[in-house]
Amino acid sequence: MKPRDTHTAVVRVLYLARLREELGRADEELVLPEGVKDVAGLAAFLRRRGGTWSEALAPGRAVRVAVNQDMARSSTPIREGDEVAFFPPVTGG
Amino acid sequence: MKPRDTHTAVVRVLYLARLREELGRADEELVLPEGVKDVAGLAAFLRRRGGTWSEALAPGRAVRVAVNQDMARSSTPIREGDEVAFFPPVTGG
Amino acid sequence: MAVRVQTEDFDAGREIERLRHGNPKVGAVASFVGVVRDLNEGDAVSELTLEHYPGMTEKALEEIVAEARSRWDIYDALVIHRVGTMKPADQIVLVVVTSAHRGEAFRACEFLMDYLKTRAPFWKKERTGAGSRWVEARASDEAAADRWS
Amino acid sequence: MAVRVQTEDFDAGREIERLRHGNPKVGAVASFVGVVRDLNEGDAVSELTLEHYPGMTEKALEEIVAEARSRWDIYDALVIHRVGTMKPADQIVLVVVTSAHRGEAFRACEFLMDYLKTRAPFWKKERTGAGSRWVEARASDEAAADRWS
Repeated sequence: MKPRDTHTAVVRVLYLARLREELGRADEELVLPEGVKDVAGLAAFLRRRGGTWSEALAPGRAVRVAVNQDMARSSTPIREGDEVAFFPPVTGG
Repeated sequence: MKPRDTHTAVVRVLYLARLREELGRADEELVLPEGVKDVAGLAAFLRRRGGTWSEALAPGRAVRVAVNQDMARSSTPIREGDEVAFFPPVTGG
Repeated sequence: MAVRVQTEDFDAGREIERLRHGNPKVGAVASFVGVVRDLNEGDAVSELTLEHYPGMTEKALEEIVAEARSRWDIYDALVIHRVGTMKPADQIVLVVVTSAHRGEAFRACEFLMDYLKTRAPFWKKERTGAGSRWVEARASDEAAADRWS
Repeated sequence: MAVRVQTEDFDAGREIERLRHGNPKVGAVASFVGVVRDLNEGDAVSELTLEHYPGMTEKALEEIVAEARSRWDIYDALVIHRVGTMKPADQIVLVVVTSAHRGEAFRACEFLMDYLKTRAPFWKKERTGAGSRWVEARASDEAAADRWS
């Protein structure tokens, strides 16, 4: 692996279940924009894409987030190499 | 069946589990003594037999009673033809 | 709905299958198996004998099941209780409850066990190194049953 | 202790047997089977598809089981959750808990179901006469899970 430039911190983002269908994609590699440090920041960044993004991730929608496969909060930090998943409230069992 | 004399009302009495062992018998047919009208009366009559009877059925001992296979209380009436069972607190399950 | 008192062992998996069979509204099946432990009150148990009061036993179990049905919205319930002589690790009792949702199934299943423990005429006698002894009723079982009244 | 996420069906009876096998201290086995119902929110359901988040699912279930072990005095716990497409009356989930006494087994089993329902990354999509739809999370499930905190 070659050393990464600090300005191109990459995270892997997953969209699951209904969110995957609404957004039309299952995952993406994303270069963390300057200033995005936590879950709330990433969600805000994604909403700024507009269209279905702003709807599906609107603050009023029940969206859950996991960082590195642990349930996360708005304030959970996001760092290079993290896996961040957005999904609806779970309905298993 | 021939009609019974009202003074020879017979009940069937059962002794179960530890009580059967302590009393040395599993059951008996008993002519209800004059004045015995309920569970408390029958227990008092049996205690008057003395020996293990007064011990096994002593008021302080945890003894349960069923009349006609329903859990009973001291005041539950006893009538001719009834099946009355004395036994310790149950321990199944 | 059924209660069975028997000396033979039972197949819990098959009973679970059978109780819900044919009812596509069942979403939840709660069950409980009671097993002979090799230790009681600190003493090794080599054998357990269950005595009951034939006639009253079935009646008492049926009343307990009817009570569960009146309290919770369940589809069906099964109680199998063995009598006779058993060894450690043998199955003693099975309770299965079916319902649409899990809350009712869990409640009714635990209620059935608690009531069965304190109201159905079974008595356990266990054999230990020191001989045979009748198992004492536990205050915690009474307390468990009292929760429901 | 084990968690399994699989497309295949399971044999509840065999899993119950296996979980207690070899431990003669087990006196109580509580279990729960969740089943696909043919009706949800008033609509006939012909098919149910369960999606999950591979990797996180197993981890979440293992954490839930570890939490149950830390809260109750249980010997072992098993969670099997199916994924993929199922029909009404098919089994979805199995939870089995063994312990010395029934109280712990019932508590832990119900806790596992409540937490699994609200914390493990599974999603249900059902097919009805009107097409396919994602199942909505139920507030009653959140309330059930909140009882334990």
